[in-house]
Amino acid sequence: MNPKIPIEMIVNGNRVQAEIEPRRHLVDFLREDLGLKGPHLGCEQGACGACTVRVDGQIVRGCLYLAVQANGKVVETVEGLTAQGVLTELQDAFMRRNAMQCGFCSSGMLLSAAELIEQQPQATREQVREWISGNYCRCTGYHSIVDAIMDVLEAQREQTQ
Amino acid sequence: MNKPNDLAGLVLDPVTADQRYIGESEPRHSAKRLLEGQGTYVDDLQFPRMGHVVYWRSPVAHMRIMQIHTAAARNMPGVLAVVDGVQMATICKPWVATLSHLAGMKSAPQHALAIERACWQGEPVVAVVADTRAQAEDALQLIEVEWEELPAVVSMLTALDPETPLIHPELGDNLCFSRTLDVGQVDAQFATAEIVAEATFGFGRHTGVTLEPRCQIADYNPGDGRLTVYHSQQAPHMMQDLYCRQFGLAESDVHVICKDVGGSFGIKVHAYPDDFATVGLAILLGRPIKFVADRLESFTSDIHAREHQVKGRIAVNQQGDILAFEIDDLTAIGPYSMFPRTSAIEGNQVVNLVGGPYKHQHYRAQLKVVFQNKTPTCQYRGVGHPIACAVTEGLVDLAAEKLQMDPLVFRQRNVIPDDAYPCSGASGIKLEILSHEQCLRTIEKMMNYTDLRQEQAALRKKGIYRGIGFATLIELTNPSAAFYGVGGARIASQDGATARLDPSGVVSIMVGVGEQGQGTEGIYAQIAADAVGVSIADVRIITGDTAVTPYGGGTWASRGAGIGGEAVLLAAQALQENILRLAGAILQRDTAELLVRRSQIIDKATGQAVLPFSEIGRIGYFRTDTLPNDFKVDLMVTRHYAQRDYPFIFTNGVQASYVEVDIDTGFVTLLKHWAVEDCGRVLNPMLVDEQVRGAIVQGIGGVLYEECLYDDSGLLRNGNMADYLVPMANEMPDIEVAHVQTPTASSQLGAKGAGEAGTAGAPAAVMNGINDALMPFNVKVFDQPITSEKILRALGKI
Amino acid sequence: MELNGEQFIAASVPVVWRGLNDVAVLGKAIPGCETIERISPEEVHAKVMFKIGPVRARFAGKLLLSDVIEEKSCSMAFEGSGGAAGFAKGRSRVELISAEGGTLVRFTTEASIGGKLGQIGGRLISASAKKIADDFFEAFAKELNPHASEITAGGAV
Amino acid sequence: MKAAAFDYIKAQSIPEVLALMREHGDDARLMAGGQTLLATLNMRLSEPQILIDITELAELKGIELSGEHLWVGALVTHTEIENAPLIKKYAPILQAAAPHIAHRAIRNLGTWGGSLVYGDPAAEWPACSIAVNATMVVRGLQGERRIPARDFFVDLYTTALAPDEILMGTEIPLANAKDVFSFQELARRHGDYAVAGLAAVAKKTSQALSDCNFVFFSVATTPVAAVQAQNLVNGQVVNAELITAAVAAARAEIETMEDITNSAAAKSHLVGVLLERALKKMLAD
Repeated sequence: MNPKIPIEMIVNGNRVQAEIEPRRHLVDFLREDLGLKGPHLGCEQGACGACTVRVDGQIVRGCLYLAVQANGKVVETVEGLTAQGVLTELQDAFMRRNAMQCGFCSSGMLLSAAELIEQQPQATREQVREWISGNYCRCTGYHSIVDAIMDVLEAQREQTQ
Repeated sequence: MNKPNDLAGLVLDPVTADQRYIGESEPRHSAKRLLEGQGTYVDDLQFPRMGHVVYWRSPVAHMRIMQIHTAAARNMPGVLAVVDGVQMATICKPWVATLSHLAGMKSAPQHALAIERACWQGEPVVAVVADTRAQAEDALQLIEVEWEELPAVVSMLTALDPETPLIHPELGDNLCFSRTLDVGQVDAQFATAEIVAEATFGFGRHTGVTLEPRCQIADYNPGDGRLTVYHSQQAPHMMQDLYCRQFGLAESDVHVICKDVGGSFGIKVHAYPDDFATVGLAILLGRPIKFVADRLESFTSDIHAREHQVKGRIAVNQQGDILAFEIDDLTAIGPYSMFPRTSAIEGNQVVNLVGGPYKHQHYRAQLKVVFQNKTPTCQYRGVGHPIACAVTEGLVDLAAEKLQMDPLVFRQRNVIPDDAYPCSGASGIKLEILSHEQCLRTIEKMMNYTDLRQEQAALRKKGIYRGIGFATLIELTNPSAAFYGVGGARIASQDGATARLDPSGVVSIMVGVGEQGQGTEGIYAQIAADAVGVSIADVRIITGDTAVTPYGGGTWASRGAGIGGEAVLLAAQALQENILRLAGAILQRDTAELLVRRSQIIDKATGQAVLPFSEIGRIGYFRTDTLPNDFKVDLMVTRHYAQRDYPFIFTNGVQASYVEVDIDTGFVTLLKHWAVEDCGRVLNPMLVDEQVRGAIVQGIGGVLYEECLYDDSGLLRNGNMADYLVPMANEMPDIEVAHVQTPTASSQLGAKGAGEAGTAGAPAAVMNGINDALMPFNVKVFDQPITSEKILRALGKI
Repeated sequence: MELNGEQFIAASVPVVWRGLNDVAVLGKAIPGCETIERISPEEVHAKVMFKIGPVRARFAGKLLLSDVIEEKSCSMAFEGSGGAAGFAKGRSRVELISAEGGTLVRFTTEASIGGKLGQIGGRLISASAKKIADDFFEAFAKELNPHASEITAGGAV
Repeated sequence: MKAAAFDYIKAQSIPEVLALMREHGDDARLMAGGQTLLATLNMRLSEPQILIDITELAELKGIELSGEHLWVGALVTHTEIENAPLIKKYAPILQAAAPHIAHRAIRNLGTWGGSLVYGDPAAEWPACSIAVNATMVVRGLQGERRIPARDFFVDLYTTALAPDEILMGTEIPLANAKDVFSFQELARRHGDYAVAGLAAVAKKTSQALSDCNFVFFSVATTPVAAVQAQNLVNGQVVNAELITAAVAAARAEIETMEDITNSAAAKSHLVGVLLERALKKMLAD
């Protein structure tokens, strides 16, 4: 049983080929095989959100997604999304608002927030709280994270007006 | 300056000349990399030949270990070693965690891997090391331990009953520590007081749930006999000392490095059995060994905290003066006192802190700390404060209700007045300077208290039940050696900082206190920039490395700003003096005629820049030949600071919570939370605000959600992140924070610390808010976490 | 966890008693039972594949009988190890009462589930235990009397 | 924790899936969204020999109008349900319920069919499927059969799906202007397992409700309809008295089950509270 399976995917814009055990989940593949340490493992049961990455443009729990499933898909992590578009604005706002402390949740939080900004540009403070409620932060009181996301939402709304 | 300072914008005297950063909301520049996914947490590190260890842990609360079968596991692919407690004990000594100043305290010897018996579900018994984590887990499944279940002590209520079995027969009973404090004439006061209120408060066991699990990599080099440990830890020097002593190594041969830490909260300030086991494996195998706790084992092996039951009562006269408090605290700590801080401190703090904000003179407390077969408990954020505060403030609200006095007015009447300091609290604690009255005035304004009460009354008529709860609190910070050192624990109360001017004119600061996310590195950069006189962009902070930083205690008891910050200030000031002396030598001027401004030496008389730091660095390091022969260049200085004026410094604050209780479902909605915090000088308001908010949310976790639930045989029923509920964004309120600044005179900086007060006060504020909402039904809930089930029961709906 | 219940089985008391003591019958009635073997009059060993929702765990366990009052009642202590998944253990008192058209089996059980299963499955442990008991009695009744009328439910407490 | 080793195959057709299921039996596990399965595997609470990834099978995808029914394929994700205009128009209770399912990243992968065949008693979709009178379309080597949702959930984590069958999707009768609904869920935190929930659907004519489905979840071992309460309300003008009677009936008829922090008594109480709220909401709509 358990021969390694060849996979090929685009990770942060680069074509990646590998042979992996089917049991390896996507975040282990990204972290251990590709050295992308941005996504973190906080629970490996899909509860904490620290492993959030993007597959084909949608956020997923990287611990509940096998690397073999990503075969042929486009995978993006915080490393690849940094310095482009909404993620940069979010990172700047997170800095300004001190919307993180230990940083372990940050990459997942940022990727979740980025999808919110794409999907619900009119989100209220309450909707922001609901959206990010799948991403656990033990350090902040969430208040500054909500502030930072609201800053970006409001700036975008002003721009589009 | 050493007086309460109003919110209305009175500015404290600056600490330094040309102060640009201290007191400002400066972002943590060095943290940008964390937002870009470029942090270096322990699990991010990979080394050649690194093995991964997983532990077979006791599946039951108490068992005798019979035969351990390891052959099948040893034969699995990739397996490097299987080690049991007997083998581990040949290189790692057992420990007993007691403090000599806690009279009569006892505990039993504990091993890195259990020998003969395992005493809680989760105690490590066998280590399996393999090339990969998955291989180690594959082999772990084939470890077969024959065990015989032993009777378990589960409930603390019966732990001391004669028929309850002894966990450690050699100790004679299941009592770890007890203490009685009796001040004034408590019985007389209760006998004559017009108002006596009493209640029993329950506190569920909880745990820290750092998002990054506990983890370390131990690397032993047999060639030079040196051990390097990369550790997600709060106290690197403490761990260095413990590794030396348990393994018989020289201090200079142990190097502990703490890079980025993914949250700690006290969970990572203890020495765990698996910490030693992992180091032992590195020594046995002569290769790097990585241990990363998985979330399930975190729940049974990370320390727990706060399992208390406190009976309390308060005596008040008809005028509304608090006369006396009395408490009886029972707490259970697991089968061993935790190494090296011990598990009796939490209960001891409760005794010290109950009634702390108030001016009564009569106080009696009894404390019993008992052993049981559950995960060991120890110091977790707030250490005893959330319990003491909930008991005190719950009783205060009960008394106010009986008096029919507004709870805020009752507090304003009874707190120790702002002009009464220095003084002692009834428990004997020494209070330097606090600002209860100022804080209460501030919160009243902040929350529009009168309007809020009117809104509450109006909504109540419509069947909407909202409540307002207050919590006045004190928090101990900046401990002296009286905390641990006098008890024989080698945990430094002092800390040191080294400041160095680098040749190009930038400044490097090495500090014993590390960064766990609070922003300590950020405030050190602010302090150093101001005190040396450079741009904050020209300061680098280096922490968390025993080979590099001055010796220090690390991060705990909210000491980062007050102790570490003061050390940085002293070192930076000394560096600036040395820079000036060198400038005088270079310029052949009297240093009294010169001053430093923004990386330049300025001629005081003309205000002209006469020499840049880059030139001072160049000459100081590369052209000493141009200096007078007798001049000694010292561009690197180290200063240490220990707070020695008081056993502890105290901070104070007040919180208020506005809640709505759905009386049909028992569900609680948190509408808003306010906190007024006096942490002395505020070094960075933005950082302190979010520290306070984060701490409040952890406190809310305790009062509403978090509890380690055990069954009758001592098995954890909800040890996973889907069932052990930590606060998430959706249910948390917006939290408004304001500051009163009453600096401590025990340091130049005057910073008191801000890390834990939020956790101390939030449970009491929310509990009181819920009980205020339930007032029309004449029911109360004092058992935390306050679940919908408990509220429905109180309301008689089920 | 306590699991108490009553189960009507359309067979006489002696038939039910024999069934409860017949490893062949038990082997077919215990949900997921893979092997079962009598070691002595008081001891039975079995391997059981525990399946509930997404969870699969193979338990190796033993059952010890005591306080046996022939055709009336007995006590059972059981313990099973599911390896890395955890373990189950407990005690049960079973009583047979003659009733119209058959036998009432009354049982009181105290059980605990440890290890990972207990740590993760706490939410549905009681319900799972009840389901296992229900499934057992349904299969047991069928074994004894393939045409038995339907059974009444027990209840987890 | 890391999953134990398994083989993996990405299935290309339904016949291939059915053949693989027959070949491997219980050693195989179908993977759709994987949001429950992979968590279970990571914790080594299940060690299948092979995972059959069905996520590429086009026949199991899509939300479509088909005659009198709305077809919701088994692989439709929670997010797709949340966003689909057809769902909003023809099965609006599903759209109301979707945001209660875990969190966005989970909803992006987790599927309608996966949730139905797991039959977790705390899950939203099983209750909703009964409330909207859905019909499960399942296929096995013997062919296709249809199972009404109300007959599908037979016990804790147990459905009427045979071990060698696969759920293709569901047919849902189209809601029209007369249909009213209320989705009520109490969870300690947003997205958590519910403490108690109710999917209520009815037809409204002036102040009378008919064709009521009051389906509770997370209160018993399966989603459970309060049949007696439904019968009381059906065809009646709903007033305070009727609400009280319906609440009492629902509390009496549903045998509730405790969970880790909520007693059976609390759940019984909440059954009544949720029904009262749902009835009032449906009348107000």
